[in-house]
Amino acid sequence: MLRQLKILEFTLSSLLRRKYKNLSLITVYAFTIATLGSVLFLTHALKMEATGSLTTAPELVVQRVAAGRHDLIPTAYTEVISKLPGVASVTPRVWGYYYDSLIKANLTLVGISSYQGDLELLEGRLPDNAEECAIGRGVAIAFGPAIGDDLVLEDSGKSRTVFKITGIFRAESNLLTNDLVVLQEAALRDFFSMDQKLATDLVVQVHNQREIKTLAKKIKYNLPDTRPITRDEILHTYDTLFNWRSGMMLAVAVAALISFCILAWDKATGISAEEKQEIGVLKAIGWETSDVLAVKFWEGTVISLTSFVLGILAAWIHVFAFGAPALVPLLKGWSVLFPEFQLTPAVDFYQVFVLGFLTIVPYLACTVIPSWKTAVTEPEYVMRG
Amino acid sequence: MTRGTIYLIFIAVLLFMTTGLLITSSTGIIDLTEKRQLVQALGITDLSLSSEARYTRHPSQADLFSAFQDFPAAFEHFPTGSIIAPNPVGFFSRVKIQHHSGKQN
Amino acid sequence: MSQLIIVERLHKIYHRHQPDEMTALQDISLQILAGEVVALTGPSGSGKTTLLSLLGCMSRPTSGSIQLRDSNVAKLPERFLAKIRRETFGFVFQQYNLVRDLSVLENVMLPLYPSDQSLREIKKAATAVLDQFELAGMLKKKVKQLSGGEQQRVAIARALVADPEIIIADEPTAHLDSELAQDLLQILAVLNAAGKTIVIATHDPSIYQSSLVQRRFDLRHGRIVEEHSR
Amino acid sequence: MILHPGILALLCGSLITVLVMLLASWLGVQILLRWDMSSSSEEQLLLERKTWLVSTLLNYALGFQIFSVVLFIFTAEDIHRLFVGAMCATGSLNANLVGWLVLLVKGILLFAAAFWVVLNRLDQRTEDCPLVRPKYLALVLITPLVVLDLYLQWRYFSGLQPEVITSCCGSLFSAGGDSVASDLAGMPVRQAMLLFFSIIGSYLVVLSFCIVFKASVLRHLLFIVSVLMFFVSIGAVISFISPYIYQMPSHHCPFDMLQANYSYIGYPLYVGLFVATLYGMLPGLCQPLRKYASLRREIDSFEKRWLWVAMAGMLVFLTISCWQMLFGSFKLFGY
Repeated sequence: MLRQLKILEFTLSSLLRRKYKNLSLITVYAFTIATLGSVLFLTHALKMEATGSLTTAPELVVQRVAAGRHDLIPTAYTEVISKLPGVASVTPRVWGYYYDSLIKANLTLVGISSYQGDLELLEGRLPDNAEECAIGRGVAIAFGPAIGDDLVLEDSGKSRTVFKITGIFRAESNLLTNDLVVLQEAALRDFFSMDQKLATDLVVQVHNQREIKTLAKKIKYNLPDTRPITRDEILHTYDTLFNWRSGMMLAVAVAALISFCILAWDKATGISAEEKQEIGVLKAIGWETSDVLAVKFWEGTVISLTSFVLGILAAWIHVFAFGAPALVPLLKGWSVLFPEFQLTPAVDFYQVFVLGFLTIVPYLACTVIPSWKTAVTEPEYVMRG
Repeated sequence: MTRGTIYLIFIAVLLFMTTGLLITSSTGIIDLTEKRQLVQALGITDLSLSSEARYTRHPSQADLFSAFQDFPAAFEHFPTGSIIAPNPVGFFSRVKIQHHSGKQN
Repeated sequence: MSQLIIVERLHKIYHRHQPDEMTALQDISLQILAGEVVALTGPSGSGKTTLLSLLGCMSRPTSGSIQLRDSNVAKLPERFLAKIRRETFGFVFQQYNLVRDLSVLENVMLPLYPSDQSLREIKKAATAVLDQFELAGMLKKKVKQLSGGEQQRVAIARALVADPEIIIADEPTAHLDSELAQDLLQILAVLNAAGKTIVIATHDPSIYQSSLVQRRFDLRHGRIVEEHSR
Repeated sequence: MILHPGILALLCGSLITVLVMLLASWLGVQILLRWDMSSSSEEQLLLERKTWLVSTLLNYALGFQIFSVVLFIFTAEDIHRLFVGAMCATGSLNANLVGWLVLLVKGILLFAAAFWVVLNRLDQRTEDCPLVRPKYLALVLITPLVVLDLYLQWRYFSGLQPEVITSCCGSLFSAGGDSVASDLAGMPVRQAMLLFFSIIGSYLVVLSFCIVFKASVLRHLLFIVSVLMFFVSIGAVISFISPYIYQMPSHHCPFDMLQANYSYIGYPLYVGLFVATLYGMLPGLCQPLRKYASLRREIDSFEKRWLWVAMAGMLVFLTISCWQMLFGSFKLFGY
């Protein structure tokens, strides 16, 4: 213990002697880890956001598929489904996409029939009549209006429709509501000129949670042109979606890691004559091979541990304090209305562990042989100058 | 004070900070009740993370022909598609029953 | 005086069974008594340094035995040699072999790191030795900022910090002017008076002809050709 | 599937270990063939230096193995969500039965590598290194295990099919099944406890005798008791310790306690068990080595420490596993 502490002391002083070289190594190493860490943190936080808040999403959504495409569903299906045992209620949903050529963005128009009570995350109120609407923060920013102003959209008949804005969703809900325009159901039908007998899809409430899968099968059996989507599947999709994404990012980043290892290898193998002389002196005045190996081990540990912790800290600050500015363009793609989100810090220890494993193990493995090569320098070497 | 002690203190402080941050963010129970209320009221099924096309806006509601359901990956036009998996595993896929396992739901 | 080192029929062959095989030492037998000052002389390439490194347990002979007190060190695994080097020998090298980027104090502390002493004790021991050589004022200075004579004294201080029984010096005056060489002789005389055994490899007559050296072995082509004693 | 970060890390790490071990056993073969302690040739010197490389490589490989076992269980825990019906690591392991084999191989490797490192450390402290040949022979035998470990992991992870409905600990460790695991879970608690506490008791007694007396037969006895204790304890964890920890009479999963929900209590528990077993086995294992005079000295100087470490490990294990039994409000006997 005492011996290791002394050897650590020597290691630190020898690292400090080559401080520019080692600092640059730590910087590159920490940067690699911060990049990987940011990806993991961001995807995990998004995953938690999705799987956490979508637990109250509709238990079962039934779409109609016609000629392989999603089609409007006849409201008559409601009766067929509600007759199935175990179904609590079936509600037709009316919603659709709207492309605004002015701001060149896609909006999601949602029709609600009636909702009593206030929404905590809504500033103002939901629309009471056909001339009113509530909008997401992203829409508000794109169009520039505030509560009380008018939102002008072009309906399918090429005529201007004016909605009075009665509510804007709070920024906290951006990840869910950024591009929403909430209208009354009748107003939405009117806007899209949608038949009264049709709806976008049906939402099915179920008495017993365990029955959802069976019910989905029954609906599919009774109405073969439908496609039921369960809430579990939605959550599962989000779960795997972000796992896959972070896995892929890691796979790409392995390339970066490998090149870093080559750098480390190069650094460790390219022992300068000066360093070899130094190790020779140590051996000559009575250091054992194991002591020199311990120096090298500590060198690797100090560098990788410091870089790892700094990298993780940087990643945390990058993602949770600044909202991942370096990664957002990647996610954003061609979205015009990209939500400005403030992520709730959510970290999976497992991922941090994996990250540590993926970065520290290859580094240490790279340095074993070079450090042994240094450690077995003959003490006699120094006498031959 | 020796360099060793200084370094050990330095790394201990860093580790302490990091684990502190990680622990507060891994166990800190996030209050999602407001968001859940919103989701319930509007019947939201997806995040509004990417709105460039309808199959990226609602990955779980997308058409069967669109990128998410086609596998192996169809040619994709939108950058989001390149980082979101086609046909997420377990999404409407076949269910195989393992013989020696117990119940089937 | 008791016999400290007994060398018998020592051979050292480099790169054995290879095209560049080179015989460095042949059939060397000698004895060194405790408290003696012995010089190894001869032209360069005669095997002085090789013999010195064998005596100092830095390498192992091809055949023959080296008896250090009671144990035969010729057959010991390397890691035990390191311990012996650390505890029994103090080395003064031709090029001083100090770590140029380290401070004077740290250089002198180096031999004691693998010992059982705490860092504070090591520092204390090193400071005490440096004090003796009037180097106390430049503990924090980097070695590369020192003059040749100062470096020489730091190198001797480092050799003495572990309080060794035997001091091994390889061409200690090669880079010194005659005045500094005389200083060195005086230091060695003091050490010898304190009971240290000293083995010096040198071709500097001012050293091996000085009154300090009690016996001298003259080497040619890896053999002892002559033994002078005073 | 393969793109899961944990799986990536495990496979990468194992691949590196295999490479490292192949290198080590290549050096080991050289050492085996040409080692000659009495020679002082340069070749022998080179071989002596190579032993340093091999022991460093092995130390790193053992360190990796420790993390690898943790990571493997962690990963199995993390991917259970991908399987219908799986609720914890057991479910993921059941999804492809190779999973259990991987765990077994990893366990064996952990013990083998730990023994090797300890023997190596002993051997390197002597002047004549009497164990060189057995050591490097053992090394050459461990290497195929490492390769097997990589292969099985690959088989396991590539063979995972997320659509497969798996049984979970609920069904594997439930009293009604017909597997060994369910036999363990279904064992009458009173008998299981009796068995567990009697073996723990005899372990402690033999251990204390070993600390006091020097008889070699005690060491052999301790070895046997340690091995028995290990298996009985694993059984006990499934049978009644885990229900106490989870405070649920039918929850027998040995992995759930490694999760954050149970404040990672499983880690000290298993580490304690591992340490108690390993250090309990060491003195017995070293008895045959006492015929070498140089080793005997080293063994004698280390043995006391090993025994005390074993004692400490056992106390940790015992404290954690019995805490709930003694002080918890939950009672298993009511059911």
